Amino acid sequence: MRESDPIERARADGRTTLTEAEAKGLLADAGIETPAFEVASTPEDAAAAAERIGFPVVLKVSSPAVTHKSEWMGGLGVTVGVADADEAAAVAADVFDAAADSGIDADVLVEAAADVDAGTEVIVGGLRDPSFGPVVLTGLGGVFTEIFEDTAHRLAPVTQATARAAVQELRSAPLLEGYRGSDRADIDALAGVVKRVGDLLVEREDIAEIDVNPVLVTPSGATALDALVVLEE
Amino acid sequence: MRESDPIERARADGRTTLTEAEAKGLLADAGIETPAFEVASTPEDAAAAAERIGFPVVLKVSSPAVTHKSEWMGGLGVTVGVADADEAAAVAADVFDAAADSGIDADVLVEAAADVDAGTEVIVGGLRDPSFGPVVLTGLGGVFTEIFEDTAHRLAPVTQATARAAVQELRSAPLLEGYRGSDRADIDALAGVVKRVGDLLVEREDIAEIDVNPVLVTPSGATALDALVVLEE
Amino acid sequence: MLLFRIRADVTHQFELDRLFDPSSIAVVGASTKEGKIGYEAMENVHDFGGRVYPVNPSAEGTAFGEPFVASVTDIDDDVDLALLCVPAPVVPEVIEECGAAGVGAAVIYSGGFAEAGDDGAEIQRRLTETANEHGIALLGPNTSGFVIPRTGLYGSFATGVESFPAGDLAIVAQSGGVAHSIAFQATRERRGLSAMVGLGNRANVGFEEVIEYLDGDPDTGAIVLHVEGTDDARSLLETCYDAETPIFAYKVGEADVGDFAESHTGALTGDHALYQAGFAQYGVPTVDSTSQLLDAGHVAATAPLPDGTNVGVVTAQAGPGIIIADRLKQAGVSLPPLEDETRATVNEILPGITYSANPVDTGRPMPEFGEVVRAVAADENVDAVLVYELHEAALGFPTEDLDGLAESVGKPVVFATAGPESLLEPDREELESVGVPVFESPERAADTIAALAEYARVTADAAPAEVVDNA
Amino acid sequence: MLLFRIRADVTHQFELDRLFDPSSIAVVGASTKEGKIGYEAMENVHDFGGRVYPVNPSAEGTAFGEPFVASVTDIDDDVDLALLCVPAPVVPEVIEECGAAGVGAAVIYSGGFAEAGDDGAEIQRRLTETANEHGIALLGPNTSGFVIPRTGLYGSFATGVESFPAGDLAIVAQSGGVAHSIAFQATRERRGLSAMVGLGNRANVGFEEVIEYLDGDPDTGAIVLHVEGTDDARSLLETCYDAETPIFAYKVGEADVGDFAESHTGALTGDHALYQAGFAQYGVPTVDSTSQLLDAGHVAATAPLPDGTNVGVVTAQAGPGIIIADRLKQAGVSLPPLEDETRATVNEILPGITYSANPVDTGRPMPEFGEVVRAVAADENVDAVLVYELHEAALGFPTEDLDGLAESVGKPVVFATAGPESLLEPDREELESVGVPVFESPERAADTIAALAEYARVTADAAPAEVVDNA
Repeated sequence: MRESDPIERARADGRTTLTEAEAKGLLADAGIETPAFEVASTPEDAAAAAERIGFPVVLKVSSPAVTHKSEWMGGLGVTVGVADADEAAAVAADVFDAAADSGIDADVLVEAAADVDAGTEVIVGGLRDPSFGPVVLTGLGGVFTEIFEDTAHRLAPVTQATARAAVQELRSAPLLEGYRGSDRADIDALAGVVKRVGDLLVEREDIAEIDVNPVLVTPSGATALDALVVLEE
Repeated sequence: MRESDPIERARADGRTTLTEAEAKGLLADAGIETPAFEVASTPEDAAAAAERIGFPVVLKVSSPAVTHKSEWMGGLGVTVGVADADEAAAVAADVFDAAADSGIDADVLVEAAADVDAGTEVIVGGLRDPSFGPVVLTGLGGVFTEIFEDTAHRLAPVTQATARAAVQELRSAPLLEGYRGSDRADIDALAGVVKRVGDLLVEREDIAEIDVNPVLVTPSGATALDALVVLEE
Repeated sequence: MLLFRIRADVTHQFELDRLFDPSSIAVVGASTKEGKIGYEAMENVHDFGGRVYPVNPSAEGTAFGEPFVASVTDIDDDVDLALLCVPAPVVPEVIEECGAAGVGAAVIYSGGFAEAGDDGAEIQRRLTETANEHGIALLGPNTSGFVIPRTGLYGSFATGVESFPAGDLAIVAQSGGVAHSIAFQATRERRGLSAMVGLGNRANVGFEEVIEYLDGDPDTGAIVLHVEGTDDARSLLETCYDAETPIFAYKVGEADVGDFAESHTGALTGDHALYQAGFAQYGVPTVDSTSQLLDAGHVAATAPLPDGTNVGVVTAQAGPGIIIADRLKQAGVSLPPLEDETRATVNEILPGITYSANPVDTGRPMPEFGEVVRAVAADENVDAVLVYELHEAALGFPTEDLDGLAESVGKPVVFATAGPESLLEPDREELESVGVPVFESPERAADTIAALAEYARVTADAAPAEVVDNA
Repeated sequence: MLLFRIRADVTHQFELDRLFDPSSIAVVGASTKEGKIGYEAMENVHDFGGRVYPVNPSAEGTAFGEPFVASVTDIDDDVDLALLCVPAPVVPEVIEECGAAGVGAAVIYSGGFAEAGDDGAEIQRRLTETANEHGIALLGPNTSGFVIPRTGLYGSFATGVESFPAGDLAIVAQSGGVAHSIAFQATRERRGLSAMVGLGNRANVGFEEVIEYLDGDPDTGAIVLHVEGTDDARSLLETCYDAETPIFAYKVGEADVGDFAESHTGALTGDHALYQAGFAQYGVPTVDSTSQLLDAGHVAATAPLPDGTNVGVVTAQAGPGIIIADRLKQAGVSLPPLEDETRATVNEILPGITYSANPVDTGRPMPEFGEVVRAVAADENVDAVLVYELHEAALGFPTEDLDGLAESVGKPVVFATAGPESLLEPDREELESVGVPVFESPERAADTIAALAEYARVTADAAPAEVVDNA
């Protein structure tokens, strides 16, 4: 296990939840595409990181103490469309101030902005079920999973073919297959995310749950825009 | 029957399909809200109408010969976001030229622009079934009706309460009821559209089918953004 | 659209009692040759209790003791009902003769009419016109007929129909084959029938006429419908709404079987979603199979109907109880918490009971089981009661405790069980005789209670298109 | 999570033939008092064909002619199986004695173990530990037992189990009550059973052990599972995948019945979606009711299984044929067009046939009906054949034409019918005896064919989690 392994680090901190940056690092190491990102500890670092990543960027609070980033501090937890280095530094400074005010340790996650209109938001999840062991699930985001309960499950590990079959058994799969003349999404890339989430659960036995929501699936790939990893108690 | 009755007019022309303007006129007379609109026969009329309606406006080709407006002449059939009188006149001139080139009679429908992001797009339909007589149906637009077949039907005429029950039996009804913290849509207004479409079918026996798609349902009302009326053969 | 049932614009007031309660019957095409429809029909009606006239111009002597006549016009008597065992091309002429002879009703068994293409449709149109002129009610064509078990009237050419037990449920099926299939199942499962009617092509007697007749029949407690599709579904729905007798419907054709169905009954299979929505709107619960029709109809015909959709479940074995609870909840039926009083009573009867919420699980059959059922039936929170208990020879069923219970609480009490037939059967009969319908499958009992709950729901919410307010 | 089945980490190689095929049985808690479990169990096994020892320290004399002994340790014989008819608190001690006496297996009927709370779970933990030490296979606790009809071994305390007919289908139910409910239905419907096993709390014999045993049983042609929930679903799925015998599963608990279910078997009702997906992934088709389990299992045990999901339907009556076609299509089963050759053959057999696409509708029963079925069964486009024909006494069934047909074409040929029981029954038995399963409901036949098609689909697509490629 590497020195910088995020699970080891969380365990050392006595945490059972990885930060988004840690989770994305884990996913990226497993071969899942994520937006380019860096973690910054000062406004200057944030500005420099944003320069390296290229504008626009998204800035997010990064702290084990913050679980619902978008609701944190009246919206300060997530700032999209940050256009230049000055704005990045200013937003980061606000985040650090607010964190200090509420007495928590926080970094800032600086991340390349994704064009969510260019693709479809999909959920990929995995968990270690007490009876079934590692399982993966996938489904289109929002109303499709929440109201229509349109999800597909498989016991992990799965092959790429099985992951693909899981995606294609969704009732909402036509939305990925060129619905109403839109471009066909890269279903193989999405299946790859499903497969890799399953493999991660199989390989890292201290992971209880992985929630990659959303995965942005475009005609040319599948990118994990947000991720949550929970460890076994 | 009034002189200007659009059904009489279509019959007189030997048509079984009303133009969008005629259909909307019929719906408006029946108490269904539509965006403000006028029909113009010259670029100057179009510009003047647009001034009266207020910018931005939408310009659409209006002709019995054009059934798929948005696909007509490489997109010239529907122009959204027309910002001033000059632009209105120019777009209208292009439409008239294209119509003349292809040898069809056409007017231009000038219509107040609606903010579709401010509400939910719903389908309300009605038809005269050979076995059931006048029936109405409703369902959320796009994938919800097309893939999930999430529609509700009633024999017409219906009361407001029955129309409302039809809307509320949709699996996707939570999207109208303040899903994920969004504002609650005006379900009573939508139910009113369903009721009135049914009443129209009952009152006007020469209507075979009414397709109001979409109805934009916002927290403060329900507006018919497009409408198709087909007459009995 | 050519193949629709051909209805007259004018409403004819047919005298359906001449069809379903005749004093005299002519069997046209009667035969002495076993296996022929004219023989089977003759065999089935020859001792129905009234006069029977075999009609066949090319036959001599007698059939089942009755002398042949050449034509219905030769019968020196008022003939109420003619059973037509002749091929399609001959039928219009026979109907003409029936008109001349003052016959009130006819059953046309043969096929080759509207279901068979344009030529057949033309024959059907002609004979319907003739029948309408003369006020003759036509069952069929293309039907295997009808049976009234109570009066021993077997207007069907099928074998074995005399085994149908008399009872309270009327089966009305668009297909004669389906009518017989359900009736034979009823017979096997000892469910009594007031009538079995196969409509076939519905020349001038359709769902509406038969439902109206049965609604006025004091022997019919519930009506079940098998529907493939009709050309005036609104009229069917209105008739159902107007009937006071509980009605359950099974609409076939959710998947696209249009091509095949059209070749059958001469009606386009209508739009399934409209039927489902329409039945609900007009207060008619729908089910998904012939068995469910039979089960729901039997209980509706013989037990009180529930006022709401809350069900109390009592089980002596947890496993089947879980199946029942699961199935009810999937069907949208609620299992409400019982009143404190009920729980107290149950715990008093059975201290340390396995599970005293809803379902109540007594853990095993026991002498106190019937008392527990009584306590749950009395609970104000429940509108219907479903009981499961494997049959134990040493205990039998709690028949005394359940005697008259359903009537006294005004709720259906349905029992499900399993056991060896020889030991179970007498106890089952006894339990049925005190007003408790018995099922031998947990799922069928649960589906039945779910259909009754759906009855409560759709009748409460019914909003037929006629009722318009101006709100 | 305290209430899970308590499995040892080490796999014990229990000798399940000492449970299901014993030479000697001890009935612990045997009684001479009718109605007590110790009496019923004794009555059920006393003439099973091997030696039986009634055990009861406080009884004297004999039970069913066998002298009482005070303890299993007093029996001067190798006892394979002990049936424990004693209350929960006594069981650990009896198991200890069984261990000392070299007993190979025990059935524990009583409740009051893991399903009843922490104290019961502790008792279960203790007795399981003891049993594992001594290599005793435990069926139960909290089960009504098992039955092997072929050998007349009635390891159940229920009455009437001796009526179960011997045959090819093994029922394995998590609930003893459900096992008996299905077996009694099988008996009523004359479906033969190779085994009926109610698992109960599964102390150390669970689904896996019983499936493995039955998979090696030459008398078992198919296994059906009733599943409420298990603490090692992956192991269950792997066992099913490894078995060569066809398996069908019914997972209860789609709705949330967790609370009630937990009070029952001491297992949390698992997540329904995972069970459905898992069974499909491991090649096990699932059904929705106990009847469907029985129906699909019976056909799978006695007829060839289909290689694909294309079905040919032949009907003598259109109405039931429409029901069948509709139901198959709703279930995702395809009714492909028949080969030109088949259509030519059918049209040659029956010129002017009503509908010669798929379904083939002959319009009525007729002597040539069997030939039509043979033609459709031979069609390369169909993987299974479903036939509907109302029973006509004069014609009977086309038994000669169908004799051996299923085996020769390597496809299941399933028959559905209705008719008067007395006339139909002998013909039905004959048809079953030539390899054609018969149903008396169009929907049950259609659901069965749909389950067989699902079997073809999930076995072809099975992709258990163990198989990993690196594509």
